[in-house]
Amino acid sequence: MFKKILIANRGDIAVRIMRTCREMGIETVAVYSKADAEAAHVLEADEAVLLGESEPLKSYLNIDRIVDSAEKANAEAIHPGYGFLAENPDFAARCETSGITFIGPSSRVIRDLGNKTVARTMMEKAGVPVIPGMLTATKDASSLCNEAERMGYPVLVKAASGGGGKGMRVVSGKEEMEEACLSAMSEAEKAFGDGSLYLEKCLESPRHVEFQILADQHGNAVHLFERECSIQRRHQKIIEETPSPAMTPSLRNAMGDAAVSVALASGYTNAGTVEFLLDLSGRFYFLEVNTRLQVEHPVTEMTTGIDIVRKQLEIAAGNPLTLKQEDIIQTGHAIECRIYAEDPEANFFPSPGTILVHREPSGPGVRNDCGVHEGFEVPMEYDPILSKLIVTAGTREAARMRMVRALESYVILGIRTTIPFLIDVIKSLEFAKGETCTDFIARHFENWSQNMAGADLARIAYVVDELTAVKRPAAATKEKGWPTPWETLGEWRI
Amino acid sequence: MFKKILIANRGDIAVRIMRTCREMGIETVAVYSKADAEAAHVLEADEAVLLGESEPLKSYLNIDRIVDSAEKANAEAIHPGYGFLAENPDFAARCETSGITFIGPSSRVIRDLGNKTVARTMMEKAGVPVIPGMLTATKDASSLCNEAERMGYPVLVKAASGGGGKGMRVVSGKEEMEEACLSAMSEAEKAFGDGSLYLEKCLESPRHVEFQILADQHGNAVHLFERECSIQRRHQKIIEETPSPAMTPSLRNAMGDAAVSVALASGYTNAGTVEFLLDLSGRFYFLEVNTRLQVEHPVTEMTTGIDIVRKQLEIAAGNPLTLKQEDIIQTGHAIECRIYAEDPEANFFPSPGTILVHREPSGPGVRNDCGVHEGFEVPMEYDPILSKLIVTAGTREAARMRMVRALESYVILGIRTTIPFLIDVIKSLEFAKGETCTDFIARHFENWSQNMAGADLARIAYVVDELTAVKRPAAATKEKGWPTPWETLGEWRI
Amino acid sequence: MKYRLKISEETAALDVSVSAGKQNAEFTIGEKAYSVRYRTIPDHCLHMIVDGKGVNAFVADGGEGKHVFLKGKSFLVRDADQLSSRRAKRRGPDQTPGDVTPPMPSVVVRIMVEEGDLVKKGQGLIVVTAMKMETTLVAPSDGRVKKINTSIDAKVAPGNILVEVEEEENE
Amino acid sequence: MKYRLKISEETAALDVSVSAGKQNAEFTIGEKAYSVRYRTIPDHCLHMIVDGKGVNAFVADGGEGKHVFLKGKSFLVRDADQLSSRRAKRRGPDQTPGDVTPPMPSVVVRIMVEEGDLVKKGQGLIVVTAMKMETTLVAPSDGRVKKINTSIDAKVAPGNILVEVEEEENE
Repeated sequence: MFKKILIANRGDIAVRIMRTCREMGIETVAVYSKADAEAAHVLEADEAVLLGESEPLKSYLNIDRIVDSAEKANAEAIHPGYGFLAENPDFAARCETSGITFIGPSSRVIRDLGNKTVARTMMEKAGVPVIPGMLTATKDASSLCNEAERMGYPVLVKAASGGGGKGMRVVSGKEEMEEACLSAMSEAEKAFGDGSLYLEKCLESPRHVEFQILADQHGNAVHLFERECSIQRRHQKIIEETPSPAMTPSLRNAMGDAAVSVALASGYTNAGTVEFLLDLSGRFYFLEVNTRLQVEHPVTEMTTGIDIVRKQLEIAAGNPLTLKQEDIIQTGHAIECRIYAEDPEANFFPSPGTILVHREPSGPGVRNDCGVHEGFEVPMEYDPILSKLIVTAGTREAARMRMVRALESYVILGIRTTIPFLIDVIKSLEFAKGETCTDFIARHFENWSQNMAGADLARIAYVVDELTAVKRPAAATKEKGWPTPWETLGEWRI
Repeated sequence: MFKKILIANRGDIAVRIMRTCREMGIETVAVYSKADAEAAHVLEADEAVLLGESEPLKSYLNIDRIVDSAEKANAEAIHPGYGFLAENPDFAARCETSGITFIGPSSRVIRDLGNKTVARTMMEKAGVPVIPGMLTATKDASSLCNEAERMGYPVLVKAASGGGGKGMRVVSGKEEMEEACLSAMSEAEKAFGDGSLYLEKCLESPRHVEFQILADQHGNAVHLFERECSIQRRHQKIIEETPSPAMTPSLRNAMGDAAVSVALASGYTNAGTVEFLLDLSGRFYFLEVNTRLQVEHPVTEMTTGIDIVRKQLEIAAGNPLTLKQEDIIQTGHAIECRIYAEDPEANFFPSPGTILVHREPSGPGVRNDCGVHEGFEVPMEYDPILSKLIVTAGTREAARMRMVRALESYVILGIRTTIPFLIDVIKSLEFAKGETCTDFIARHFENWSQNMAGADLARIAYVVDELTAVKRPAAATKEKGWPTPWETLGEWRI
Repeated sequence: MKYRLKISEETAALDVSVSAGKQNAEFTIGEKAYSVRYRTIPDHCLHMIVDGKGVNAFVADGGEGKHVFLKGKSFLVRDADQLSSRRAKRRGPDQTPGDVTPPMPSVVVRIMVEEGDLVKKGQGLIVVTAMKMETTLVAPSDGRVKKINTSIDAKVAPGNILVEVEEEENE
Repeated sequence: MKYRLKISEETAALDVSVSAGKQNAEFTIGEKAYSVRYRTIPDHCLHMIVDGKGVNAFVADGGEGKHVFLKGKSFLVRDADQLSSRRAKRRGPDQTPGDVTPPMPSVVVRIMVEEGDLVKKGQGLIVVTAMKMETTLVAPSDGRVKKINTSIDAKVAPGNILVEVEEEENE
């Protein structure tokens, strides 16, 4: 096993990876930007290296600097986390040529599966159902229009090198098609340097169901069951759970087998996720493979008892997978909510700033994978994710009620968060019924605003705080008093 | 289901029960003593009632006051937690006659099983193996001596109405026997108002293995597997785990069946624990039944996914147990450490006082059932338990390493705790091997003291704190500045 | 004591009578009366018993008021009287309702108008980005772009006036 | 700067040179040298980089020194110089090495001697209880019980002198 690894990421996921490393006796090297000198992942690591300025390109996306830091620190492997360079084939290739183990699949696999049309072709060959659509991408708007006509509207315009909803358009009729192609092409060109597009048939109210897979370097592959991630905002998942309320044992077997086929067909190694769409009739279609650890991996961990990061490290070190498919059992139900620094009352505007008070929820079945702490100034340069709150319980309903309790006791003051919005979603009758599909939020929570129940109590608390303020001068000034010294930045290692 | 219940307890267990209540939509009434006006369980409850002065007899042991409080608050049931009145048959009987549901077995069952010799007789009849020993208690020292001669030394002298090691003596030879009986009798008389004693054969290095049982009011009973609780100090468990490193599938079945037989033979309802001793040859003997929720119940919860408190409430409300034995599956391994306010370097002296800093450990597989918070003054009147730290992981070794990480990141300043001692025990080769028996601590950790590795760093931290103190006046004075107002005490309810 | 406290756009009048030294107070808000006992728990927590029910509030002082946490919700509570006097002050000669300011700390990525341009209410003027999300700031009213005080890649914060739009007479 | 810091019974001398304003310092303790960078993290946490390795310490001021938490261990670190001057002060005319004081806040449950009794070193004098555990306080030396300053059920705390034992001349 590795003695020391570098984690090329920040926040909640860097902290989470380091914790497993510590438990395995592996030393950790954090990297950080100027904005993150006091970030949680820096405090958690054994060593920390400053990458540079706060802009991602100068820090967490700076391949040269990261590989160089790993070499200097004698780290034998790099864990990319998710986001940033996690699915960048050039980064994986650079690690490979530098003799540093990249904790993930090979650069070839990342490149193949990163190209949506290459992946689609590969899966069709392997007998995995794919959404009806084009197998080659093009920049020719008129051929896209013809194809759409043939396929029948509504269609989905997607970027060949897509991600995060960029370059994606739902087109419901002929008259919108050309304009949609042109704007999607320009967006994709800007975002990925590749404006080529392809079309997929647009499913009606599909569910997003994905399977966690593990594949070693010796040809063994298993899946760890599904996660349902249908609750999304702007193509970003916000609530995930397992098991999926839509799943039956036979469907689970069929989809699980398909996921393992995907792993074997692509030559996959390490942990990955095969995403499917599931339509109302119970048919499923291959969507794409995420060639990395997934934000929602904890719901799988909490119901299977398997530490996925530990498995990633074992696989990357060349250990054979000793888990057999039949030994993997799922018990109970788990739900994850992503806690974002966004203002849900103001169209989910990002809300960076200083966290004045931070009290994490706790108790039976509650896990909070957190990347921030009290006093931390959440930077505006990065993803707004603050933490992932996960609960597990015996049944979906018990897990749902546990999530309500956990969300209601999660105190974050100073910045806006999505917590009040999530409470209303989790409490809703529709969520309780398990009627989750990818247009759930648009359908039920458009123009949400916080109801004013509790406003009187909040006003009372204001006054009580005034009444007692004299007696706690320390507490009142504390958050303003803390200094941000050490402006002289540099590497910590010698 | 109940709409409102009263929790006749304090600290970690009261908080833990309230959390499940909240998840089930049940309102909670806390009771508290003068010393506990700012205690965690008071903050967690929907309502809180002052019982009286801090002395247990005037507060948490005051049956009249507690039942009266439940009636006034319209609580339909009382959960006794563990300790205090949890195994007091008079309290259960008082609830029964007052028409309040006691969340536990009937007063008759508590009384029967509370008398060790009655329980032994009952179990012998039911075909459950008991430790060779007397079935009737006596106050006649000479007949005890004769019996010991017949049984063969070493023998265990035990009080018929015993508990917590009081009135208990290990006697290794004839010459000590009479003196041991007389002193045990006097101790038992003082502690329980009943000086009668009986003898048991003394096993060599036995393991303490117990089974969690659930039994409803409709004749259904199941077990939730075993817990190994061999790591004890002065007959007090300090580390518990499941599965037991000594268990085999066939032994587990045999002991589980015996535990369920105990439940059925005694007419048991609700959650309970059947304790056994397991000797070196793999023979097991009935020890006693704990007729309440156990401190170590979380290790069972974390490996079976079953919320035992939820089951207690469902059973008490008259719901039938829908769990079938074959549906109950255990995955992974869980370990619990009890965090006590004791000084492990000073013969485990109690260490009450104010908690200046409190940072709980977190991360995958970590649960901390805690009854204190920063700024809380741990009272000297009650049990020194501060929290129960529980971890779960795929294997015993992974759980052990996770526990080390969790203990090492649990910050409690201001009072002494058993954390450094627990770290050394968990890290020890003997614990790693699973060679746990009831004399483990006496054998391996007699006269433990904290090693001084890290002393230089602590001195450096002292100086750095001095260097930076000026810059954080607020933080430095905070713990001293907080007021303890509201000295006018009374009920909160109207 | 009397307070006028504003949450979002709703202002309510509070009448408070405190029992000296006793850590309890009677509140009247509109038609409703509340009987409140309270104690402070370190750190930032107020434990209140409101009409017999326990409530834990967390309070922190922010720039424009107090942030109050209550059961998963977070309210920004502001003193309406202070607020109006502060507003009155701020609306000095160099500040007008036509000022465009970012809602959060962010970076300017696009400027879509030039000084002197005529713009319509709601028209996009400037795009800022924070946390990987782009937000378009729009004209608060019909008018003419009087001044642009920023440039591409500039780091900006709430309160910074990025664009000044002058209302036209004939609006 | 020089410090003499005591943990348990071990005192060590520290030589510290601080780089002004730079949040780093060089330490020498005995033969060992440490290069330390540090920053304060709210609340109570010191993040130090000691010879390149990250260390999180939590520090709180206690009565007799600072409580320092490091990786699961908690040390009471005391300034040896302050300590000896404080001790010198405390050993005034009304305090002697024969004083018996409880190690923790507790309640007196039994008093086993009377004023005037002759006692042997290690003999039990008084039993106190805290957290359901009884502890016997013993005579610090051979001598005579000069004074008993407490009674059954009294709440007592460290520093309270419960029994005064006077050493006999012929000891």
